[in-house]
Amino acid sequence: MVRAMEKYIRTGVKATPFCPGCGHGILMNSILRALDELNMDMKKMLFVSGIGCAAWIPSPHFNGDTLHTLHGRALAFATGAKLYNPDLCVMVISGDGDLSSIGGNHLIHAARRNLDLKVVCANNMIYGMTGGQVASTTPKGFKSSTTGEGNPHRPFDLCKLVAAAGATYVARYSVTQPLALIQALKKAIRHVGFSFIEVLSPCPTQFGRRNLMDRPEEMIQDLLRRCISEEEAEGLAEKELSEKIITGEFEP
Amino acid sequence: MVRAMEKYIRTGVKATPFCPGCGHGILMNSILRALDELNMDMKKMLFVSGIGCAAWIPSPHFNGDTLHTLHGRALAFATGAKLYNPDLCVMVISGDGDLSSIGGNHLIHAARRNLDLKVVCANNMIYGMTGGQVASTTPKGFKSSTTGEGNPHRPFDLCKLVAAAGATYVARYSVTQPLALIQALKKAIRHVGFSFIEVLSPCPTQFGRRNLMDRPEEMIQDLLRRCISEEEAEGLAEKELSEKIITGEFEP
Amino acid sequence: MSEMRQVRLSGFGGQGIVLAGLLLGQAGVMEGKYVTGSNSYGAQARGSGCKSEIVFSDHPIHYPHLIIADILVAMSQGAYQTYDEEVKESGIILYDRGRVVPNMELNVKQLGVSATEISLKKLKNKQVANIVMLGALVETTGIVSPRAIRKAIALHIPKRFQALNLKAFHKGMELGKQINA
Amino acid sequence: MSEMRQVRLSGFGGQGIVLAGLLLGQAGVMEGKYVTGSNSYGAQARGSGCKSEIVFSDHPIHYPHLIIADILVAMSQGAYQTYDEEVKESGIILYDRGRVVPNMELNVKQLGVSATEISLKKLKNKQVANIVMLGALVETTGIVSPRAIRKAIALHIPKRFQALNLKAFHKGMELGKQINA
Amino acid sequence: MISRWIKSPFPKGVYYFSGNEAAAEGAIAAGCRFYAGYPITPSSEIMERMAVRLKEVGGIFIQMEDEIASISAIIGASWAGAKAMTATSGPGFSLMQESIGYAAFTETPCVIIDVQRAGPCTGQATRVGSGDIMQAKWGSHGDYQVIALSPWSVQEMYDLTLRGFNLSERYRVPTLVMSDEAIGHLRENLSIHSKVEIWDRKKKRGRPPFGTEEEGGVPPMPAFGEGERLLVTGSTHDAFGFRKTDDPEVHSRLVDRINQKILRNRTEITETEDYYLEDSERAMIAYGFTARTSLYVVHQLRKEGRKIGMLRLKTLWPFPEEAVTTLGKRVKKVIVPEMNLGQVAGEVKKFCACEVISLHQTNGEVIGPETIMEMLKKI
Amino acid sequence: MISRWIKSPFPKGVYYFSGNEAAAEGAIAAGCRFYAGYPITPSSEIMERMAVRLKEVGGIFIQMEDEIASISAIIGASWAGAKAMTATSGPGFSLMQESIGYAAFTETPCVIIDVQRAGPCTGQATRVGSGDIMQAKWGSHGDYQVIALSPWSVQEMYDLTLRGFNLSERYRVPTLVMSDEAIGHLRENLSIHSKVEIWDRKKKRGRPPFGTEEEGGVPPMPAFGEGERLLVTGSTHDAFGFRKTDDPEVHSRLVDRINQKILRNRTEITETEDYYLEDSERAMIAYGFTARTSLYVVHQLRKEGRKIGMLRLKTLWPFPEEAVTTLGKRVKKVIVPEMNLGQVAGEVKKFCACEVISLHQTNGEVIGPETIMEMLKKI
Amino acid sequence: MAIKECKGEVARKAKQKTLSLRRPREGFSQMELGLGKKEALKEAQRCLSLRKCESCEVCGLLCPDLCITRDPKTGEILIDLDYCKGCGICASVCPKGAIQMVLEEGL
Amino acid sequence: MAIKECKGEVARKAKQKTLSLRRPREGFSQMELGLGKKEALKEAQRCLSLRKCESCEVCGLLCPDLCITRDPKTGEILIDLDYCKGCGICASVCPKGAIQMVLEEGL
Ligand SMILES: Cc1ncc(C[n+]2csc(CCOP(=O)(O)OP(=O)(O)O)c2C)c(N)n1
Ligand SMILES: Cc1ncc(C[n+]2csc(CCOP(=O)(O)OP(=O)(O)O)c2C)c(N)n1
Ligand code: SF4
Ligand code: SF4
Ligand code: SF4
Ligand code: SF4
Repeated sequence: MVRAMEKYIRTGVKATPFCPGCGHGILMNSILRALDELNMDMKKMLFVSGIGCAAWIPSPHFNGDTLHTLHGRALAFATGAKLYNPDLCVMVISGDGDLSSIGGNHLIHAARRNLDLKVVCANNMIYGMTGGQVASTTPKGFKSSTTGEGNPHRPFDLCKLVAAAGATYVARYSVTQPLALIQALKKAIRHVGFSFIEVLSPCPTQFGRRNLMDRPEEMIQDLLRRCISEEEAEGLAEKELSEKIITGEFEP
Repeated sequence: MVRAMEKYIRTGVKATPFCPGCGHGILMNSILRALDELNMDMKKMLFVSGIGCAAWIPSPHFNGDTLHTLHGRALAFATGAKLYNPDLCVMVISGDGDLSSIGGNHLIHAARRNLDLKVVCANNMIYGMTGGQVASTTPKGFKSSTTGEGNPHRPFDLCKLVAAAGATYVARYSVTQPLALIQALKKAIRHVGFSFIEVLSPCPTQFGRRNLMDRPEEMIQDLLRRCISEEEAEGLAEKELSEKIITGEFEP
Repeated sequence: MSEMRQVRLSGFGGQGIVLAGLLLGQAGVMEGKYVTGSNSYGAQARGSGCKSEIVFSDHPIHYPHLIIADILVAMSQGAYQTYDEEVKESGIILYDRGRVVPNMELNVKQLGVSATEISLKKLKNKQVANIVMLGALVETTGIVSPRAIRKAIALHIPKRFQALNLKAFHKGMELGKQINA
Repeated sequence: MSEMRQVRLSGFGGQGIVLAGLLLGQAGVMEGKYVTGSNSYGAQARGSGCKSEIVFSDHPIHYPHLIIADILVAMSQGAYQTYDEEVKESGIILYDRGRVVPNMELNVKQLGVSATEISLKKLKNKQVANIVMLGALVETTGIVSPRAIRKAIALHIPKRFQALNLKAFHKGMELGKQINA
Repeated sequence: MISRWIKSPFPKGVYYFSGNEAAAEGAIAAGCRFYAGYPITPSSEIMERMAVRLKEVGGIFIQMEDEIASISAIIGASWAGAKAMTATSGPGFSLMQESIGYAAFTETPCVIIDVQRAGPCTGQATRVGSGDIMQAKWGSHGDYQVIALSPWSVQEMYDLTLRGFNLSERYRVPTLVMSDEAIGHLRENLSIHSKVEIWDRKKKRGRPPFGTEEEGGVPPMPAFGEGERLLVTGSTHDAFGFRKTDDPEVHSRLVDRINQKILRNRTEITETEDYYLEDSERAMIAYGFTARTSLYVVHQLRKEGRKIGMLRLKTLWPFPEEAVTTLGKRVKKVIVPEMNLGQVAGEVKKFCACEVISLHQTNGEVIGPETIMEMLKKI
Repeated sequence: MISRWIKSPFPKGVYYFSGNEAAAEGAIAAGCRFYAGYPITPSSEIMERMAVRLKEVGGIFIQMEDEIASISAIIGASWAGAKAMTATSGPGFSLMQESIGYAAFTETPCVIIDVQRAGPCTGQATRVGSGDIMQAKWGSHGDYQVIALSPWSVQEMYDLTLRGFNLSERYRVPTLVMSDEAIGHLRENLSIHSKVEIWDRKKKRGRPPFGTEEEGGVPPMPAFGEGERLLVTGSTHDAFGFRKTDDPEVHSRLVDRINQKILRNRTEITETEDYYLEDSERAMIAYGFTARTSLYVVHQLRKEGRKIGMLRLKTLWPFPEEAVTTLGKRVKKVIVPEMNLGQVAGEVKKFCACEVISLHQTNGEVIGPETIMEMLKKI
Repeated sequence: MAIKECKGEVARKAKQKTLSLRRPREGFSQMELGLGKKEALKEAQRCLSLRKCESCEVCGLLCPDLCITRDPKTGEILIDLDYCKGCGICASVCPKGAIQMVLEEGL
Repeated sequence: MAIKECKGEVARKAKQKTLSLRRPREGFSQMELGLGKKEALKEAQRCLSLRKCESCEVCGLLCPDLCITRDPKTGEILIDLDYCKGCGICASVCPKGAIQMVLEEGL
């Protein structure tokens, strides 16, 4: 058995349930590496997730305590667990739909309270598990199974929102930036307070297929091209900028 | 009958149910004046509210269509009504608890969609109707019936939050600034898009009583003293600033 | 059930009716009685009708609400008019003079107590009319002992207001003595 | 009920089993038959077992699911092994050669169809193996008319893929003819 | 108030539709022009089709942030004059309960389709169950009524969704179409006729929108923007909508009326179907998908000469008490097969004097003919 | 698993407490050390007292953003090892339903107090009702069980909240205390004894937390952080918590077990009280506040020599079928007075062969003795 | 605080509207709400000292019960005591101190 | 994209792990998930051309199925085909083009 990070994976758990090339797998990879680099004690780690493909990242794969909750409610469950047992290192890993659509209220309130939770939002800009419906993170104009002619609404800037709500560590990276992402994850884990990392994670099956990126590599290449740092963004013209995604740390 | 703004008040409706000196009455006064100054047709006005003292501002008092909904859900109901009949001028008037605690998710999503709704949030920094429990707007350290030793959490900066979510007109005024408030209300009514006005509205009964401001005038005087504009704020030292409330327009 | 006594305190919100009821009930419990107490007020935050009903008994109380009053205390005209008929024939009504114009045709004992007036004039505080009334009530009916009320005040009233309330209670008892006499 | 025929298409997710079932059922309806169709796939997004079952009848169908297959199409070994026993004695199994090693002890007619191979080699597209199989199915069983399938393709397949699918269908029919012959 | 016939918005013909698609088409036919929803398996195809179809017919579609927002939005839209709908499955249905109570108490017409899956909780999201039947009646707090229909075919997903709208408009009550994964995903022949009969809510200028003197009557319902200066509230209210949160009379009258207007009209609302009941000694009472299996089995057994019949419940709420009571007097044994732990069987027990046997299965699969056969052999 | 006696955290004595205060004290006595809630009349005093008391005893109090968050937080805390509680009223209870299903399906001990008010919807927020009884059982989707208790006095607000925690821990099930405004706001003598008996959830290292071979057995429940590497999910799961969303066997076994562990232990869980039933020809079946009125009336009538008795239901769910069935065989008529449209009466009908008369009142007021008297005169 | 279009009118007497209960109030709580005619008078009565009112209408903008209006003809400030709850805000914000709250008279 | 602590190892051959189904897979969907031993081989097989791999481990960081590891002793890149789903990401991100996806062999 030469699987990477095997020692963090629950005994008896085999292949992930994700589609081939799903970004959530890459994110899982990065999270485990961050935990590994910090030498975290998995017995004191609690991973909480909601419902969705992303919510399956920790459950059942991670061999700490895992709490797979209801759609949208991960942060509320996590709040209870963390408050009662502050010794737990509580990491919430879930999808953009889960955390910011149905779960948006818990997100902003948890940020406001600045409770020591590490939130990783796997943003694939769509509802993966239920078949590709529009999300509150789907860019304007993009297609989904409920916006066949393109999403008429603007997406959230999740980092901005969560920072405005009171989060004290806020960053955004793409799974195509694994080293920076791992660094950010490590910072979030060490940060005492509410930390939020938005991770762009491609969903080739539901997002790619509808938006002319059929193959996983295409989505990866697209993210590689579009994700830039704030500094890189500075020089760019408005039009160029519009299709870019600014990554980096936004708080503190 | 020499009551002010009588013509906007529903026939048969007598005294408000508010406590003596409740800021919600002053806000009601300002809203009606704004409608009056714009000469709005009450037959095309729809006022939507949630549950709470503030939610009673339009219902039953205003003689347009009124929809008194469930706690937290005003914006979701309003979204349905406005989308189906775009000719309605839809104004949502409700409390801080209603709009930003239980209703926080609808608030950020309505802001994101930038639907043409005029939202007036009567912020009394506490739960009035249910007897003075802490709200997500109660300043840190202040007392409530559930934080007898002072609120341990930071409050939302509602304007910042709603702006980050995508609102296109955002302002904050106190009921003690009626002329500026009326101007802002008029702007919001004329603005096409999601507008949000946070109105500081004293609750002498539940907030004042617990925080050493027993009489309505004390709360009014307190707000008069604390509410300042962004420009006024500039000169101030951190310590002075900490107890001030910055009012003004934040978006656009 | 022989020893069951039902007391209704009534007035409007803000008069301290509920607090008076609490003290009365607490005093009863402290004396070893079975007591049930319930309040009702309008939905509006203030100013609407308000009542507090306390049932005392030597035995466990089945139906805990008041069925018919042995004692009615009316602190406002509205309250008086609403409840004056619902008093036992052997019962007694205490009303706040100054605030209530009693109906002299009623077939029950009625005592006027200048509770609000005393509170304002003698105690310089309109908030303790309820306690003045409580003093008169205890004195005239003996429903509970003054000692029990004093203990109840010690338990439920914030320290800084205890002296005032004890004073009000005594004023009330004095009033009661005068009336009784 | 005499004229009831039950077809099970099976394979794994991503093979277009559901689409094939849709076309088959649609064709049946277009020919005036009563048809019921149901699919099932694993909870995982891709790669797990998948089947599509279609029941044809001249009369309204009471129980709409398949009870025992008249026809089984197996596009993978797993599917074959799961369902090979659930075929009527008079029934028929079509399996994807190359992907399935048939169990020759079974007491039913079995036809190997090189659907995936043809799809890849002749049509340069592994996505239309399902349609190739459909062609073979229609040809060998006459369950619906080729014309009805063509109409169904016109209705359900996006314009730009129609030609490819029609071609695959014909390839399948040719295969079927060879086998039948 | 009478119905009217309109041209079907979808061309006449026979289609091979899934139940979910058919439900969407039934809604469009009924005049539904507003849909707000949130995705959930196995109901999402309804939403996806509504997104496309509403655009075509000039209605409004919106995907909301969650199910609470979805049902709230359709209530808002309904008061703005729309025939409005949402669809969901168990977890979403649970979230909607508070607002369903609001719709019932404010007498707001609207349709909710629950495509049931195997619960409780997230359970088995892609598999079938009918565990939400009692919840449909009792999921919100307080005493209220809804209408709940139970389609057993793709055709009925269309027909009963359409009927659901009609009933909802006639009685000003939230109407639930209690479907399930098996029917929602089943494909079958769907006949669409050239004309459809539809009902619209009654309007009467100036009349109280929340009160009527008629027994079992339904007050008229104006829309926002019509100048009626409506006063709508989910708190206790008088005939004109004024909040009366202290008045025992008003509360009791209102609660009574919103219940009685449905219960008094029970015979008009409830529909059942009899199969071979004339001479049956035993009967199945079934609904939804399971009624298909049951009927199949009954047919088989009749062929063998056994005296067995079936009563099918097309309406679940208000409960078809009369039909069930009558049946209970006529037969010796009643068997109620269902994909839950015996929810409707419990209800049947209230009205059947005879022996009631609950045949229940909660394994995420439909009840097949063998299961019923075997069971019948045992009794 | 056995109980243990601990010193009461509140000094022994007789107090004049409100029902809501007593409930909070009962929770503290039971070992509740986590409360998450959201204000709502008429339950808020519970939260307010918990805020103070938890600080004193070293527990955690948090006011959440809404009721969904509140119940979710207590479930999270329960898995972190806490005895946890929330309290609410109708509208909040409706919002909690999805998470209550989660607690039932994941076998999470927790206590929810519903201080009922006059619904449906916002109804009359400050007035009394008991319209949430059926909802308590059926409010969430799918088939699950809860335990629901019905206190009739301030003393029982204390005792049954305490018992609620004990049952919840023993059976790993969400337990509901179905109180109402009248009991919540009533003040009465409350006796607190020097010792209280409490139960704690069973722990067994390495044993599967979601399965057991024992009939009607309850698996052990470890806490997060104990090194058990727990796998908790609201989807269908096997004994170790692995998601099995495709397996009919696992689903059916799990659904069955979470239901049967309550139903099989019904006799241990349900409590009823008999009054004068030995020779009664008629009997009232009553619960909560209304049982007080009923008992009062029964006493009066007994004085007049009438053969009437009363069965009081202290437990509402699981329904005390045996007691009710026995009663139904013994008397000729059963009268069920309640502050709703006859919710428990409906249940009684399932088990009573004799005539069942529902005496219902939904006007926001308690049922007074005259009402029952008058009614009894009529029948 | 800003002052609304101060038209520079000369100080006029703020006029206290004569109390008149237009409809008989119904029910107990209704009656108590207004405290009854006599009690209302006592509770809320204030002395509108004419010396300084400049009709700036600040009081009117801040009255939570909308009981302060300006007589369109005379420009005088009128207070509708039917609705006044005696909160004291008008008195506290009047820049001229023209309104004074007085304790319940006679008691 | 940044490269993780490139220790400047000499280009080594990325090693393809021999397929071996350690446990017999159970049930239908389980079996199909991995496509069966033979199919997996065909679906996902890629040619790890040794010519350019510099053991930068980019592929390992981006593999969604955690099947790429570096042999701790030899520093070689290993791919566990038991878990590989053939998504092609490793091939597409390898800066040296050292991994190539090949179509299902034989078909
Ligand atoms: C209350 C409720 N509503 C809806 C669903 C259906 N549902 C499951 S996952 C999901 C969305 C998942 O999207 P996201 O969180 O972005 O995760 P992804 O699958 O895209 O990784 C939805 C709507 C549910 N399980 N519960
Ligand atoms: C679902 C639900 N939860 C709780 C309540 C109780 N409740 C009524 S009003 C209110 C808070 C009101 O606070 P806010 O919105 O700030 O208005 P205010 O009364 O302070 O003006 C609450 C919690 C309710 N009615 N419904
Ligand atoms: S549907 Fe999208 S998010 Fe879900 S596993 Fe597949 S690729 Fe990943
Ligand atoms: S409680 Fe507060 S917010 Fe409510 S009416 Fe009274 S003063 Fe106003
Ligand atoms: S006291 Fe208060 S209510 Fe009365 S007029 Fe002045 S501001 Fe208005
Ligand atoms: S093809 Fe995809 S799953 Fe396979 S080794 Fe490469 S990155 Fe990993």
